[in-house]
Amino acid sequence: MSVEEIPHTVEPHPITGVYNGKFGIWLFLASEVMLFGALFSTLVLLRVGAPSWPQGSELLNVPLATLNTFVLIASSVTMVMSWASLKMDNFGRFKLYLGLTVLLAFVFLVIKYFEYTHKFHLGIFPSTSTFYATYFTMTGLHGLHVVGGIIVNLYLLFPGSKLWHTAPEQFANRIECAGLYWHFVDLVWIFLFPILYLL
Amino acid sequence: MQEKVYGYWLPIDISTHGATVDWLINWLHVFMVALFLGWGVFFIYCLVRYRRRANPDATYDPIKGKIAKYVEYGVIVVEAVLLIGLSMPLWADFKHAFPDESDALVVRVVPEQFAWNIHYSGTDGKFGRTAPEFVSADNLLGLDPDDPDGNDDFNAINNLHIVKDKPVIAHVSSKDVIHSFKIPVLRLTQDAIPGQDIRIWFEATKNGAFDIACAQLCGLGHYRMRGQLTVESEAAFQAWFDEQSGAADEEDEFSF
Amino acid sequence: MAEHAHGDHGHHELPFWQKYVFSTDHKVIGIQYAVTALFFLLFGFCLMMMMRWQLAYPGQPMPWIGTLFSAVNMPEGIMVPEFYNQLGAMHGTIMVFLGVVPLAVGGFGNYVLPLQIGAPDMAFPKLNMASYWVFYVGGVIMLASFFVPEGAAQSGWTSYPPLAVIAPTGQTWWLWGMVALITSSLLGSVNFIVTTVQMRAEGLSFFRLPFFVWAQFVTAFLLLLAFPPLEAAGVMQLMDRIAGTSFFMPSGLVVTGQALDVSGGGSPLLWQHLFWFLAHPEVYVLILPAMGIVGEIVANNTRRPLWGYRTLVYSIVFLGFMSFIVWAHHMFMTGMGTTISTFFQATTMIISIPSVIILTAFALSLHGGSIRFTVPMLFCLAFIPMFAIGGLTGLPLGLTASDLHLHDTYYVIGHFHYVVAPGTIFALFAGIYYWFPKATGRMMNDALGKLHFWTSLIFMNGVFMPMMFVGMAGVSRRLYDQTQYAYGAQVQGLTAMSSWSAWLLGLAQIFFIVNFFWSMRKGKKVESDNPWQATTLEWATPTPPPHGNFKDTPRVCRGPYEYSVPGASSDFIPQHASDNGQVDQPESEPAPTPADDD
Amino acid sequence: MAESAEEIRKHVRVYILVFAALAVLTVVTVGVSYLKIESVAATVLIALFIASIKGGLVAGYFMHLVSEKQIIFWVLALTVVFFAALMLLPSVTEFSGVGELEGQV
Ligand code: HEA
Ligand code: HEA
Ligand code: CUA
Ligand SMILES: [Cu+2]
Repeated sequence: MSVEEIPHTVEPHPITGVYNGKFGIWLFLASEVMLFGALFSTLVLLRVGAPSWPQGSELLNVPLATLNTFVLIASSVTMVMSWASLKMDNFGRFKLYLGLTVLLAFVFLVIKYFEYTHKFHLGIFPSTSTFYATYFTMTGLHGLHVVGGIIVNLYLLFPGSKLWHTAPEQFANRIECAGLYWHFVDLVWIFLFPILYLL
Repeated sequence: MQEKVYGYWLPIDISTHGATVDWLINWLHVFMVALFLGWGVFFIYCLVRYRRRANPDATYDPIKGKIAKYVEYGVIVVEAVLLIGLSMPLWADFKHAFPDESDALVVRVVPEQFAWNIHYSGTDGKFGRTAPEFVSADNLLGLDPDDPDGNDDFNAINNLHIVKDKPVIAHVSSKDVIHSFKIPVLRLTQDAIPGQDIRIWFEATKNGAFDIACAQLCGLGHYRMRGQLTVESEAAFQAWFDEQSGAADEEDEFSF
Repeated sequence: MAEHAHGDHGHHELPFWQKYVFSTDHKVIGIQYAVTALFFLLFGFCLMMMMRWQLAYPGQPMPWIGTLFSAVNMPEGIMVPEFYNQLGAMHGTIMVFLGVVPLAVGGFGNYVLPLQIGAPDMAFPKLNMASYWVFYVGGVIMLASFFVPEGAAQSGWTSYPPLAVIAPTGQTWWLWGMVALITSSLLGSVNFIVTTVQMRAEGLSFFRLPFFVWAQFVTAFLLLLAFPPLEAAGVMQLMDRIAGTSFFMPSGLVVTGQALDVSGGGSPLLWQHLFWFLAHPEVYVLILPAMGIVGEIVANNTRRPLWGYRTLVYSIVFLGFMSFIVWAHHMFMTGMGTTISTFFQATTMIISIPSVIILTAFALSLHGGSIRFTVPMLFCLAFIPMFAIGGLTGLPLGLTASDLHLHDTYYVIGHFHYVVAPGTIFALFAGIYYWFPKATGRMMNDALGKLHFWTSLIFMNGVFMPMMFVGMAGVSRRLYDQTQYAYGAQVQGLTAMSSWSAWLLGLAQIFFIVNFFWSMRKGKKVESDNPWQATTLEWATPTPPPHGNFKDTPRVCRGPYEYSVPGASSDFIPQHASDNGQVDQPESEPAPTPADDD
Repeated sequence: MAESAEEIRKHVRVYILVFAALAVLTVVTVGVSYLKIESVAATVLIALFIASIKGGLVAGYFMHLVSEKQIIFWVLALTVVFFAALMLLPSVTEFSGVGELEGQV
């Protein structure tokens, strides 16, 4: 009989101290840092090179974005709480918190949707200026990440949560990884918000 | 006697800065070949000497000896010397030590798909204002008709005339996509980037007609984007210049 | 792949499609990658053989083959410039992203790395499968783009805007394809790093890893951190093309007499920065796995340890690190100032040093060996001087003063083909000849292999050596017809010579293709699981390795290249062997510190 | 990572605190932006400074970086180096070049 189980899917590696999934998700996030890094670098380069650059707060809807910041921060908290609930063996609370996270993520997208459509009604599109190009591209890409997070979380909330009953530790790990990703999405927004809307 | 302009190695060099370039290229290749042959001899020796039949039992311990290390240090030193001693000064000279505009011939090089517009200022020595909205089939440069400076400006399409032994300052830009202004005999390459105005300078030391090439893929006509460089005497140049500039002036008269 | 079926040991049967199509077994995925990539290499080469006709005989109808194409691309058998540009751009893209990277990383990395570290599989088998299929989709998109109106991408593999932004639809497909390929590489790299760090067999510390594993490990970091910026850039170029933004479009463009209707304000050079931020590390992605393969095979066939194993490891780690900060040497002619150009020239010179060290170490490894000239070894031996030529010709390009003449000439083409074709491609051939018996249980034919080697070696040089002189004469690359220029007409003979060599090189590959398929069914069966008498762990598995790889989890007791150890009973001691009663730790080795990664 | 329920409960208190801090800082960022500080550099620096604190809190507490294993730090450190190169070098190259950005054709 050959060895088939992949080691350290659940148990942390004795030397690195992390399990595969966690290491993997961090590596993935490292690549995401470079992805958004390229966009931020673009913004800096275009902005410094531009003869004039509009003040974000005069063109974009700061109150809505501030609200969205709160929404996303709150969803981060519920996300981490859902993980903590699992750790405290409270599956019901976990479901509640994760459900809230997904809900908040939806709220974020809905608000974003209003922001976008409002702009479109005014005849403002990505092609309007480089400022709007960066705005739509960066928030759009971020929005896609939110969508990705929703899909993952919905999976973990419904079909994926069966794993809790067979392999609780592994399931908690999955939630932790999903959480790391979700916090990262929040973190990107924390930088996007002032850079696009306020500066 | 007809001197050979182009061949299987570097073409003739008719520029003031080209000697350094050629020196670097040639000696670097000597260095490369020497290094390669040196290693090659060792390499072949090993293959023969240590083939299985000649040496059935390999030695476990690594060979000692410092030669390899010295060679490596040697490579480092040579590279450093070439970089600091040659490349950097040449680049600084080429990019920053510009001749005075008054002593030089100033042209604008504004390529488009697939031709070289060479903008001369005309006898008044001033370039007219240009803007995209004025571009048309007979105003390829987009000269502003209301700007008097532009009246005697002319566009020598695919024809760069310069004077022997007089520095040239070229403002390289582009109308559409990226091209690259390459004159092999002048050891010159400069990307022409839309939205940028890049100043370069050079000086030719020989009369004659030479090729200007485009060195950056710019579309289906990239291969035929050839211009001609004419290096001539001050007198010949002046005659050509006055004629062109006068013709441009007249044309403008008609259109007003 | 069909051959693989016979070797399976038949426990817990999976349905066919799960076992061979949507498999999560790293070995099946590795083979899928390798076979797909070989197909693409051949395809990319065919594109190039067509271009070489136009280069050798500009404007003349291509005999026979010319009639197979539509009148749009080849009216009366004469290739039009648009089609030439498509072939060029797609040759570059296919060779790099669909050929070499998937073969070197996806194929060899997937197949060999888990075996060499004694792991049952990759850390994330499903992700691994996803990575292959995303790659596959990317490849299909790229191929499909030939059939869209006005054909495939034609702005070079570098896709410089504004040209690429105003190019026909094919470019959009190219971008989508790239997004898929980059995503696939990212997924793969996460897997490689986690697997290497977390799943090494007991006793296999970092400094006992085979050199190949190190090479893959560093490569994975390059993929992980260098690819995302191009993904972002790709998205921005897509936005420029689809949504009409101006990330890369400056103000005031006038295209074919019409002012372009874009907002402007973008920067064409920005693309170049983001592209080369990826693409320079990318060229090391092409070479590092090749170096890894060469390291394995050289040690095995000299029957002695690699010279300076640690030095080699430090060198590739350093190489990987530096490769992130040399990218602007591709942009010297864009109007760069002295300070910055000096910085990038300096980093470029510095990065050549580890390559010198690595090559030196390979050469020194031969000294005192007992060299077996097996087919894989022949390819590796050729790799060394060929890579040296390619590397050395990088130096004049790395100094602005000489790049002033050589930039974007055939000299550049010659430079990098020497590293990727007789360099990387040879190493990959070597890897195929070397690991083929492990994957199939059969050896490849020796005589055909040697024929393949000698013909390939001669014709490779016949293709690329003339290019150095063509470039020196000043001929630009991507040139549909060099006879337009006086200096190009002068060296047209050399270009024709390149072409003839390229076609002969194509014929030489028939030896390989025949050998490959013939040996799969009819090749000599291997007598043991370790036909090359190698030390590393992949040879400790049954042949071909079953699902899960090892019969018993291996325990590693020594470094990777214990050949010809004085006093040992045979001339090699496998890493997991514990003869002489020795069980563990022959030398004092520090505990594996995964922290000293790249 | 077998933390006891008790420890987790402690964590939870920290999460709530961090949440509060983030909310406050968000208000501060927006508030500062209404002050209309003259110097552009100062505005940018302040905004980035606050954002960094917030980011640090998220990464440190929600993502548990404060108590994370070494290997994760090494990966991130490496990423930060290349991130810096990616942020700086393109702009520095572009703006120290000899070309001038021009509106003219
Ligand atoms: C695998 C791919 C690969 C590798 C390894 C390299 C390696 C190097 N490359 Fe190359 N390069 C490319 C692929 C590669 N390159 C590609 C694809 C392009 C073109 C892209 C495009 O524009 O389309 C390019 C273009 C390119 C340019 C831009 C040219 C231009 O457009 O003007 C430059 C400039 O600096 C450069 C430099 C170098 C240098 C200094 C190295 C160094 O790392 C080389 C170091 C190696 C050595 C110095 C060899 C030392 C060996 C010895 C001394 C041993 C001697 C002999 C024996 C043992 C027998 N390369
Ligand atoms: C990894 C990268 C790679 C590889 C391996 C090659 C391999 C080759 N390349 Fe290519 N090339 C590029 C990357 C590569 N190239 C790039 C990036 C460009 C620039 C494009 C641009 O300008 O945008 C370029 C451009 C380029 C040009 C310049 C075109 C121009 O500027 O107009 C030329 C000209 O001759 C050329 C020729 C060749 C030849 C003859 C080979 C030969 O060496 C090919 C040899 C191939 C093989 C030996 C494959 C063998 C495979 C098999 C036999 C498979 C067997 C199959 C099964 C068993 C199923 N290439
Ligand atoms: Cu213009 Cu190429
Ligand atoms: Cu490079």
